[in-house]
Amino acid sequence: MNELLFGLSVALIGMLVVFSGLVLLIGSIKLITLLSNWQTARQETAPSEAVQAEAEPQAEPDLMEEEGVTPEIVAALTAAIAAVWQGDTGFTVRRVRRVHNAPAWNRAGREDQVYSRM
Amino acid sequence: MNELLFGLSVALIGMLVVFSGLVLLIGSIKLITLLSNWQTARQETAPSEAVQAEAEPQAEPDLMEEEGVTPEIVAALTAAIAAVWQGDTGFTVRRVRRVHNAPAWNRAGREDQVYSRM
Amino acid sequence: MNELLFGLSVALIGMLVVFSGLVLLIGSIKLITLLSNWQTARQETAPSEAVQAEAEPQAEPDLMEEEGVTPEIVAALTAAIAAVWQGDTGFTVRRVRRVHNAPAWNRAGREDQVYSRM
Amino acid sequence: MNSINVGESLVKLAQQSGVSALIAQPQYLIMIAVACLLIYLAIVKKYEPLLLLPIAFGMLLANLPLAGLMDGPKYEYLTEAVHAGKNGIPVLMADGSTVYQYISQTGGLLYYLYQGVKLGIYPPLIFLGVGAMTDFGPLIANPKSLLLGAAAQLGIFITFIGAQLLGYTAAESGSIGIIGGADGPTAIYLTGKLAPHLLGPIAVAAYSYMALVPVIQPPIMRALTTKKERMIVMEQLRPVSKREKIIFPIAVTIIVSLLLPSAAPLVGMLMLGNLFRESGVVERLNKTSQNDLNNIVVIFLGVTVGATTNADTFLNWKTLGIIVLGVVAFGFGTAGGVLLGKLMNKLSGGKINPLIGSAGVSAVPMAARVSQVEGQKANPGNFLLMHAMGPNVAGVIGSAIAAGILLSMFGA
Amino acid sequence: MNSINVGESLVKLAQQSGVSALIAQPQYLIMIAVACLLIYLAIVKKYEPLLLLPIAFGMLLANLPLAGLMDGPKYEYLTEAVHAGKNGIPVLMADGSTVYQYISQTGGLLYYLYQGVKLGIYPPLIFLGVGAMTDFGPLIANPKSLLLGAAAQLGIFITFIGAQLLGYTAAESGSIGIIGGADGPTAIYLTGKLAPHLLGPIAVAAYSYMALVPVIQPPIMRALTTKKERMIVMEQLRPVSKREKIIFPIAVTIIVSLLLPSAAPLVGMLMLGNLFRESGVVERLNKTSQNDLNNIVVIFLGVTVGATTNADTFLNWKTLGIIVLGVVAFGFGTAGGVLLGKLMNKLSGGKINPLIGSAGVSAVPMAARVSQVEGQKANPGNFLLMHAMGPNVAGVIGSAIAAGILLSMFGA
Amino acid sequence: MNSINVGESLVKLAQQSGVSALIAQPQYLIMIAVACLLIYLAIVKKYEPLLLLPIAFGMLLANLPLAGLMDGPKYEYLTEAVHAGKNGIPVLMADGSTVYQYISQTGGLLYYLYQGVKLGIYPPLIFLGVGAMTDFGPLIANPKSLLLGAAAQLGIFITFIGAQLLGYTAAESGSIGIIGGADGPTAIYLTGKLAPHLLGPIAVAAYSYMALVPVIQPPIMRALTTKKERMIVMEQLRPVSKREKIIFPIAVTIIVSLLLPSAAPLVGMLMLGNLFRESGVVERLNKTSQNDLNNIVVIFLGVTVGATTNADTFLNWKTLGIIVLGVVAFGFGTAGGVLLGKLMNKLSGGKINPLIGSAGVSAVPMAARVSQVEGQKANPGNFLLMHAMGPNVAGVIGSAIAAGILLSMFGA
Ligand code: NA
Ligand code: NA
Ligand code: NA
Repeated sequence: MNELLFGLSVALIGMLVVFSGLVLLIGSIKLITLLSNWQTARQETAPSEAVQAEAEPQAEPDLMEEEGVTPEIVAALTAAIAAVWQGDTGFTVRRVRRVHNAPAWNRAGREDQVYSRM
Repeated sequence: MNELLFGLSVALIGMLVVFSGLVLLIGSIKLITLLSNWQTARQETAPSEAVQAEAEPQAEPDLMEEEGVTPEIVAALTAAIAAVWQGDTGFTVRRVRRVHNAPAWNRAGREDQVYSRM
Repeated sequence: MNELLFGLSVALIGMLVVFSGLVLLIGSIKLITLLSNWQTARQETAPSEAVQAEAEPQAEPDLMEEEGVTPEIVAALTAAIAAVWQGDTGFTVRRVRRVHNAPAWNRAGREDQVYSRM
Repeated sequence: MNSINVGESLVKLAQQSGVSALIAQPQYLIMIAVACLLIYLAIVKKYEPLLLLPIAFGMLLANLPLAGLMDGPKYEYLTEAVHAGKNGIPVLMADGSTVYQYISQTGGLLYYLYQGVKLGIYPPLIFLGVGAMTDFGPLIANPKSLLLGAAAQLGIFITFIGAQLLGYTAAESGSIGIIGGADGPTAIYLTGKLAPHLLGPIAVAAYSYMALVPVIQPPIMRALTTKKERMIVMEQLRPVSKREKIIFPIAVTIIVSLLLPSAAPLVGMLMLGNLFRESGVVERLNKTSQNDLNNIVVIFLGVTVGATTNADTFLNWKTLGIIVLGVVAFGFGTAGGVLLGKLMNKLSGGKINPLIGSAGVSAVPMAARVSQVEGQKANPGNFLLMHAMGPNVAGVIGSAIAAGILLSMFGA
Repeated sequence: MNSINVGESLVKLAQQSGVSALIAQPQYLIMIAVACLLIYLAIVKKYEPLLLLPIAFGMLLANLPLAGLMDGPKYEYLTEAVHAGKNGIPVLMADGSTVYQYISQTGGLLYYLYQGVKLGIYPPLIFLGVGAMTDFGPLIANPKSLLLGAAAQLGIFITFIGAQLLGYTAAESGSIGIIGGADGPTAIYLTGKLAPHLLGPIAVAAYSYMALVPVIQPPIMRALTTKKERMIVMEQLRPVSKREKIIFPIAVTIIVSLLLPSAAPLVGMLMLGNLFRESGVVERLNKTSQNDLNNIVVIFLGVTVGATTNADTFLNWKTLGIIVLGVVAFGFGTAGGVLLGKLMNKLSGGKINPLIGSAGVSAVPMAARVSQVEGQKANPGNFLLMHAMGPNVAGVIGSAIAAGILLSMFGA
Repeated sequence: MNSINVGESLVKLAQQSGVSALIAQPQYLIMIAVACLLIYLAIVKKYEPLLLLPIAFGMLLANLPLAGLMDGPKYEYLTEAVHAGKNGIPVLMADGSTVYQYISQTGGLLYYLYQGVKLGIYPPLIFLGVGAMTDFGPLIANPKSLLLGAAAQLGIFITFIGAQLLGYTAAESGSIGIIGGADGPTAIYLTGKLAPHLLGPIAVAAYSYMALVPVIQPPIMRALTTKKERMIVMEQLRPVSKREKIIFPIAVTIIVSLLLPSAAPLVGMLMLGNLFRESGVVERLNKTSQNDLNNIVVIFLGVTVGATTNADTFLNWKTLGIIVLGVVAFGFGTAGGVLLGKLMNKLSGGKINPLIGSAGVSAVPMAARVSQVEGQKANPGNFLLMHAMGPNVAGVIGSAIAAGILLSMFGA
């Protein structure tokens, strides 16, 4: 059963390397999160940024950018997020579309004009 | 007139092969149609399918996903969601655009997620 | 300072060639403009064409075609065309989207059908 | 680092400039003029601009002397096995010594892009997009129209005979004949394999005559038909099921490739594109095949095909012959389609309008539109467009088969 | 120019046709049938159509005899140093004489497109798009799910042992095992490097089993878990900041490439795509990576991978073994993930639903959906999808690392 | 199949890992840090992210030891003429024996993608897109602004002198000088031909300084002009007809290519793109040139240009010199434009605001915006943007010509 032994050895090495690689990644993610939170904590803007990152469209950001943000939408969003937030009553929406507008402007700069420099 | 003879021979061969090729295709199309009709006849869904195939947009089927949300769909959705929501009686449909989310979700599934498996 | 001399010579040659190239282009642009104006003057349609060229969207011409035609635009167009039409008093606007339709039709032709000939 | 003399350098630059070369070889001026004429036709007259504009610009670029955009890489041979950090390719000389080959100058931009034409890659990729853009429904609804698509290939073979009589080689004659197929990518594919030195004039002729279909066809159509025939109203086509549309490209691929393996690259890609379209499950691939992939290939193909022309290969009697034979090809193709249309009309008891036969030359969809226009001239209530689309798309398959025959008979 | 005999020529054409070849080698018919079956599965059953449809069509094209779409260029050797205006490549013969090599026939379309597979270019480019499409947020929110993505690679290595026992070479065994990675581009990349002769069956098996994940996984998941475990509701994931999402791909690239350099092409491109996505400053590149570049590569990759199959390489016991071992690979991968999930649940005091472990095989996002569906079957109020996305995307990284190990152990 | 020792294998894997290599060659760590810094600048500071992000990531990938993404293919030499089913390339050895060359390992992903830079293909293709994105209207309306576009090339040649004095070779000096052209593709094209070993630092310097134009230019502009000059309001530009816009790219192609054939690839593609845009008949090609084709090439170009850097070629005094000389180039270019602007203002009797001269360095459209901003600081009612666009786009043509001169003087 030479093949079996060889196979088992390869399997053992392989699983060891895969696990050690992914364990290293776990460590690095924890480090990233720690550093990231520590820095945002220092800047005292952590919550708004986290919400903002979460609120981002994940699939088709372009579609989003076409829409205007009416007060109704803000209200609806607040309600929806609050509902999800499991009784976290102190929650208010501080910034709604700010981040979105900024990239839109950037994108115009990038795509229409800045780009022609390349 | 050796060239003429050669040319005529080539022309004859060429036209014969082109015709036999396309005649073969005629036969195969007839066979396809026959088999296709025979099978759909068995399933007794032939007319609807043919109509539907004809009614299909020929260039940009994606456009279809833009279709409006009729009240019936809203009602159906409300029922379906309510059924899923396990007696959560306070539930009302706030935004009709949720239907848009559904195809968007599917599309996201196709494009964003299903695709990432490749 | 052999390097300095060499460098200065290259710089002199370089700037001379760049300047002569661009001076040649200045001459050719003036020639193009002259010929272009002379021909349009002969056709007596120069102003309308210049205006129209200027009115063109510079980045995303497609966007323009999405716009609706408001009555104000029709009125403005009528006035502009009438002004150009040199006292042809019997002039009325029959179809407003004509110009838009023409390129749209062409584009359809190009993209959807004509193209399949390639 | 030597100092340089500015005056001398400028004189040398002037001698190296294209102006001196143009004075020495004034025939390039004629080519530049031809290129500008084609640009004019493409933009102002809208002659098939999608390909004629890139082709004409490629012709312009290739005839600006010394720009070297189509030059291949240049090599140098050194006795050292390693030079500037690179290993040379060892080459044995006649005297038994070995030298090492290095690239001393990379090729021009268009030389590299041209490899896609030379290796026969671009035309099938364009056919992938054409397939994705084509609806074979009218053909499936009326399979007899395939016969018209076959008859219209007559122009290809009649022109072959004509080219033979004018003294072209068999490979050249086949490439010239294929102009009558009225399919740009097919013409470029076959010519690239059989007679690449004629690629420029044949591509220009093919696209120019395709743009001129509304001028070339009507007189022939009217001369060969009676007004009564032209007035025939055809009965409406049956709807075609999705299942038929999906099976069709698979069946065509198998049948044509088995019958004539040399037609497989063109027909196979055409049908793969059509399967992308009809299957409905790979909309992403369908869209890319039709749009960006297609556009990228069209740009590269057009510019580099145009760049194969230069004064020496273009300004000679062979080009003149191609221009004459090209219109012959379109004419006989039109006639072939119309005459078989007349025959089929007779046999069917007056149910087929022979005007749809001319659409069999392909030139999709212009030729089908010409049938529609001529039909309405004779009978304003006559709508032949969908009936003409059958022979029209059949003509694409027909000329791909014709190209396959010519390739299998005269290919290397 | 000799005159030719029409009858003779037709007979010769018939002999050269694919029909005669098919009669001589009827095993091609079986391959055509297999290709049609795969097309059916792709279109009607919607089995991973984006890749299975091109693969199946490539298989069809490659098994139509004599079409030669996968043939390499053919050379001829002449004694002249210059022929038809081209310089030959000098070649020394055994007797000391020198002949010159010329290309007598260019290769087939798919041969050229296949170079992107052979040289390992396409799979990393697809990973660029996958990275741009992937949200690693759920993984960053719950880094422990990486362990599940590691455990699910068990299938790869168990299958390696199985393939060894069945007599495959080490390189072949690694390529077969990687099917259990449930990642198409990873499987194609590794097989292209280790065992290109098995590319066709391995790609077909990988994509088919990925489509069958909802059939293969549930029985295993249910067998290995108790209903109580499956009912566990997991607490909601924390939101992840944009900064974390941007640093993540950079960190993964550095760590994985340092640990295992051979995984760098796949992981590096995956993470570059993800950085395009998350950085928010290169939306143009993000969009192109996800869409047209990806689609173009998918078409070329699919068709040419399919075209590597032909009757001789496909219809043998090795393919049969691959099909059997492939399902083993998926099964053990699922089991590995679920079992570690159970262990982690124990250790965490009942906070982890083991059903999310099966998502670690990758097959994004189908495996995560299966976890969601099974979870809701046990407890209708259970929403595991986002929790399963963590192991799911971790599995992509995990199998890229597994491919790196196999490549560094058995690569040339 | 030998059994293997697990412990030994793990030790070997650890030795083969990048970590060991990093310990042996710690200078790679510095390169990784530089790459991370550039990624930071691209994402957070938005320094030309479209190219700087891919470049920085390419730098990261190329400096992760042993990943080998830029390694060329490796060959082995065997005595058998046929090995593993493939024919080897015969090679004559010094002792008269013949061995056969086989590829033992394919090259890395980035090695293959880099060929498009090495062969000079990508930069002209990017210029195709730039041309399709550029409106030359303001230049046609005010052709004198071409002189400002010429004057701003002063930075290129002053920097050439500086590089000569610092001991760079002529080819290197030309490549460093071209940074002052403020055109990424031009700089990459020229450097790829003249001094490919400096490609990384020159590309990084060019794009970084382009991003810093709003920081570098204003002090120079203010130092060289009086407030009165900066307050000058220029009269409105005349409208430009469509006909002029169509003829312009054709005329520029012919004139520049005849004058300086070596500038033809860049200028020709720029003008082809512009003709796609202005002709109005090939909207499909225009759109693809601007978008997906451009994006694909930008990704490949950026990543592979970044990957040309490695510790040995990047961390030396030459890179330091390039960084210093690059800012000199931008400074003198700005000064050249402004000074000629002052002169033209004098000659025109006070009608030209010298601030538009600085836009002649190109860096489209950032430099034109700087002119606008400075003009408004001096006079809030001053709108110089459109006037500055003329010199701005002229600067693109001007530096392509400058690249042509340098290439024809110092090219192989
Ligand atoms: Na045809
Ligand atoms: Na996996
Ligand atoms: Na410039």
